[in-house]
Amino acid sequence: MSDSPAMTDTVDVVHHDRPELRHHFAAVDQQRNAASLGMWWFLGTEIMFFGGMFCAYLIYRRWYFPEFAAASRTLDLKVGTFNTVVLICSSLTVAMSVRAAQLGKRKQQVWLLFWTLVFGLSFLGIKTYEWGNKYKEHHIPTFDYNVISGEGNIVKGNEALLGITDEIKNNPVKLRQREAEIQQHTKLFYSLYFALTGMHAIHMIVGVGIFLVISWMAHKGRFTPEYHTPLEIAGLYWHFVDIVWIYLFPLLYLIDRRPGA
Amino acid sequence: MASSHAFWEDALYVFLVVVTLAMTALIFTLVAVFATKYRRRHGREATQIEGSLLLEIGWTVVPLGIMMLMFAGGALLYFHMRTPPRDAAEVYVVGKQWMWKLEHAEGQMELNELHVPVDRDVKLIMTSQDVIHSFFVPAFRVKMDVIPGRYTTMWFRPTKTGTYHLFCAQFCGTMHSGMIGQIVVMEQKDYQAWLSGGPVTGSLAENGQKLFQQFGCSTCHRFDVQGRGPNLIGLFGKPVQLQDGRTVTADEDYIRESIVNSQAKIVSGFQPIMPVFQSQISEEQLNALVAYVKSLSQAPAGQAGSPDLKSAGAESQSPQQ
Amino acid sequence: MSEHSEHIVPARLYVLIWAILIVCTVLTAWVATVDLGKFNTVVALGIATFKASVVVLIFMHVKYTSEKMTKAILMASVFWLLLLLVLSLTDYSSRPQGLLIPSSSDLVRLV
Amino acid sequence: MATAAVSTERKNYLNAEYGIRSWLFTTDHKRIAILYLFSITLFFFIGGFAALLIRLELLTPGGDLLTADAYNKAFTTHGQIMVFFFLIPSIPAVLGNFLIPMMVGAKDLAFPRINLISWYIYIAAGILYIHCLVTGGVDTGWTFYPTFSTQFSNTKVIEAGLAIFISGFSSILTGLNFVVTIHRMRAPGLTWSRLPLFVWSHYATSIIMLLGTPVIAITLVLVVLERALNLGIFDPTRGGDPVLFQHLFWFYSHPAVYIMILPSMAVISEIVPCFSRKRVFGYDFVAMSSIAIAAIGFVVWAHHMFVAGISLYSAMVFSFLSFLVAVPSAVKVFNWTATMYKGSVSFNTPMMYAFGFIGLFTIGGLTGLFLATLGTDVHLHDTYFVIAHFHYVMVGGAIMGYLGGIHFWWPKISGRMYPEAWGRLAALIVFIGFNLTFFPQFILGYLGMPRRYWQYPPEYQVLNVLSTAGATILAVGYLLPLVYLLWSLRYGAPAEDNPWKATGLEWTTSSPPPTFNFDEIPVVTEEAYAYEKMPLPEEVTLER
Repeated sequence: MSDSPAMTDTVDVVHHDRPELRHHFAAVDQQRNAASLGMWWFLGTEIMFFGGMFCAYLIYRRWYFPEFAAASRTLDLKVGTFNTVVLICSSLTVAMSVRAAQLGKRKQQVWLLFWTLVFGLSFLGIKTYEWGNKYKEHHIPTFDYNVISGEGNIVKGNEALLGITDEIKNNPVKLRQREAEIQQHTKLFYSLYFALTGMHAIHMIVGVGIFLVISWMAHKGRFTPEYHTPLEIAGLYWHFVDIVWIYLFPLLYLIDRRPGA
Repeated sequence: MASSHAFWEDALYVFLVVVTLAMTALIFTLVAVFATKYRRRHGREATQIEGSLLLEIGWTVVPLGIMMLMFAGGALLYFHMRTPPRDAAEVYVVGKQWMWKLEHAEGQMELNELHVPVDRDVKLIMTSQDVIHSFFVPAFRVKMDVIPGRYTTMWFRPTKTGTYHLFCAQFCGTMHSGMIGQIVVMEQKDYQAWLSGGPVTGSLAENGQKLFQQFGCSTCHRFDVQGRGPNLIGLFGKPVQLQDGRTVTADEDYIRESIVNSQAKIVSGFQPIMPVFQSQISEEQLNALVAYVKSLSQAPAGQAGSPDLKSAGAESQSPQQ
Repeated sequence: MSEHSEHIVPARLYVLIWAILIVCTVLTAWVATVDLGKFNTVVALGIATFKASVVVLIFMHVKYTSEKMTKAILMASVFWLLLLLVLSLTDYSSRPQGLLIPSSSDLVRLV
Repeated sequence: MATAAVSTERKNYLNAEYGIRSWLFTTDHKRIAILYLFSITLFFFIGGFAALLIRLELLTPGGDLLTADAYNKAFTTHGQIMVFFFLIPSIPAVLGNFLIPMMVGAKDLAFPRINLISWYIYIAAGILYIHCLVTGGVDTGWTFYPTFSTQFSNTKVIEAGLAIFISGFSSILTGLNFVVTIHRMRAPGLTWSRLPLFVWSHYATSIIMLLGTPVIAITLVLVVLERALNLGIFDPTRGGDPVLFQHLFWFYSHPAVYIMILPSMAVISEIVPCFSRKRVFGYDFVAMSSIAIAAIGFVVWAHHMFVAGISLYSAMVFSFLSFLVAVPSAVKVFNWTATMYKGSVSFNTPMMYAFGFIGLFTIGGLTGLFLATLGTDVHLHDTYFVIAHFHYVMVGGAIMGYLGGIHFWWPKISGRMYPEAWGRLAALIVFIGFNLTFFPQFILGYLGMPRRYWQYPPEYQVLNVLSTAGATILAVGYLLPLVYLLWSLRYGAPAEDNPWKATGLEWTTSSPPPTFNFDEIPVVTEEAYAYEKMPLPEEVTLER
């Protein structure tokens, strides 16, 4: 609450010569700070938006740990790691392009934004490839979902983890019951997997859209060392989406990758 | 005070009412007095008062203290209500759109009605077959949600004989308000007599009629109005138009299959919403049901309806308009 | 209080942070395959939190901002998220075992 | 009545531009507030119509007027429209939008275009909801509990869920705008400790909108996905937990109650000092209690679930926390009452509503204790006691505050005075009608009548008839202001800039204000509510 007096004292400094200054702001600084504060609050909202799904994930993971772990192992670790790297690269190019704007290097800025778009679209492409694999494996809930037989059999190799002892194996009734449970509980994992990564991908698509506009603005030379607020707050959004993925990666891909566990 | 909980519940309730009345009276009086005593008059100005730390602390701490009393009382009672005694008589309860099915440990089945002895702890072990319901007996001051896929429990100890309302308190669909019944509290000896009424005897079709209600068939297969399932009167032996265009004859096999594997042949114009009864129904029960459905067609048209209708229709929950 | 007061982070630092993030990503993928018992999840989330903090502090300039509100908002949101998770868990972690989900066969008797 | 010295030719926000485009594409926060005023009034009367159907149906124990399905749709519609399309946007989007920039001495909200977008989002959501309504409606109750909503309801759950999902973004963006405006747009000298309490309360409200709304948004998405794709997240037969939905739902929907009541408290905190001609008693405590309510309000949600199958331990924790949230509400009531002490109280319409608010909110708040107390909640949960309790808070509280605020700032909004005698009469009718409608429901609830019952045992009829009779009176009380406020737009006396001689920056500009609110950005040099420096309004000084 102590931030105010300093801030409000500057209000009477008026810059009428700045084209980007909107009528209801007294100063460019005030406008920039408002935009940045608005974006930070929005990111707070976003945390809670994903938070609802994290809550569901946490509870079902505690309940059905073996099934979640087994299902998690069917996600491609190499591709997931690579995709994380791709996203981190895009964050670097965003941060660097903001820096280029601060220094007034227009050409560099545009190139960095171009690479951001390339990385962002690559991430989405790789994600689509992963989802495609899940479709082939019948791991998408309600679309011919099947994890206990066929290509997407996750029981094979995970017997110990899933608690399928020899006793259960030799008892058809018990085996069928256990398999039905596995089928249902892994479905919860995949539902949350697709909800979380899908929601993340929607944020990525929105981000790519925003950065297309930002790139065009940068190309037109709209951003100067004095004014590059749109780029800056779009960057905040992009980094946030990156951070969501930084958590999604271990939560979805790395539930239990210990060999033989 | 129809149950052991009711006394404590009401005592706590009265305490809360007294506090509420006192507080409301205080605020109303203060507002009324200030508004009249200090109403705007010529030549008198308001005296500016910034506030008083002492008062602020006072009206923070005192209400908090009183509320902690409420919390403690409520928590104790709640703990008591959620901890059933070990030797309580057990009754299994299944909630289902829109009826209560109850089964005593001794095996007696009841529908929308529960007979219990007075002065004896009764523990209900409850689950639901479809949506969330809530078992609510206002006179006993007890309520617990009945949730599909898991058990919830509640217990009470009736202290007065009589008949009490049983309500479903959690909204559960169209006939939520019809999901009501009664708790009959009897003297011990009356209860024993009721218990030893023994298993139902009667003709196969009569047993089937009872089952027809117990399994809730009569909620959808109604005789008075068009329900969610086909009307079964006069069905037996007639051709039935199926959804896939085929026509079959309603013989014993068809009726049996429609119960055991209801999704196999869907009657044209109806939704495949009937539950599959395979492995949930014994052969004897099946036989009785088939006999009952047959009986709906055998009796002369005029009579077939009325006696059966009365009993079967009355059960169907919707008080007629 | 002019707009030039915003901090310009050296490019080398950005690249260094990028390298740290990449290393951490590979590390977390590798360490998941090592048996640490209960600590696998702790380590994975620890690394994720470290990575997230670095992104927030450096890439998102929170380390350099003079704006106290940014940090306040961040902490408030994370705190609110924890409220949701922790208070939900007060229910889930203390439900008696028997009241968890009974396997469907137990219910058949009743239905 | 003093003749207004305002020249009619003066440009203000209403006559600055004409034509439908000047309204639909405006970014002026005052015009957007007017757009909201019209749209929420429309929704209020749709929701009110549903309420009327409910009360008429309950006149008799049998199902005489509506079918069971129609009744279920009626109370669902009533709940969803009143909560999501009326109460949540009501005071923030109308009065907050209109006043916050003026109260902080700014020309507009921080993001005027986002403000307009949020109105369009609201309208889109509203149209979708009305479409859902006319093409079949929804019957889940406003709470959407699975597994009924996800598997068993045959009505348009997906459409209604999406409509409410969309309306959530309107709420988020409004909250975002307020928070940033309050942080960044304050006039020189307007420190936090000089802010009007109206602004403090709206700050607290906005925090709830920002941090709570996304949770219900994602929860409704999960319900829609579950229903559309049959996933099983909330289906216990497939390993899901329907109680998890309730946790997520109430994590937002309990704080949402404070979204409705905090802005109303904001209005009362302005009205009471003005008509007592006194500084508000304990400014710091009233301000901080708003923040406390917003914060503690987030940790009490499971008191809606004491009999829903949550653990014993968890129920105790939430019961304890629920009592804590009652303390700041009590502090507010005491402070308003103390503000009148040694004041100079006049009985104008806004003050009548404030009296009504204090009385009804006191009852509403205290009956909340019955539901926070574990032992009594077991009996009272899901009965008419709960209905009575939350209507005392949301109708007796929130709508009283809303009407009080509309009357208080009507001269500023419209530039006209409303007819005072009619105003007082309407306030009285609303108060009487309200109590007659809802007080019997406390008794009904204690006697055990469950909520959402289409038919009920005949012994409950007398109280239900009383309640329905009260509802007709209440309806008259709500229609009256609609009529005379519209009348006053044309025939009302022109308003002075500051007819109440109230403090606050919004009263220093003209009525109605110019498009950019102030000809010159004001400089604040003193604390709020410096009533000792204000003259008395002329009309009422002559009494006695």
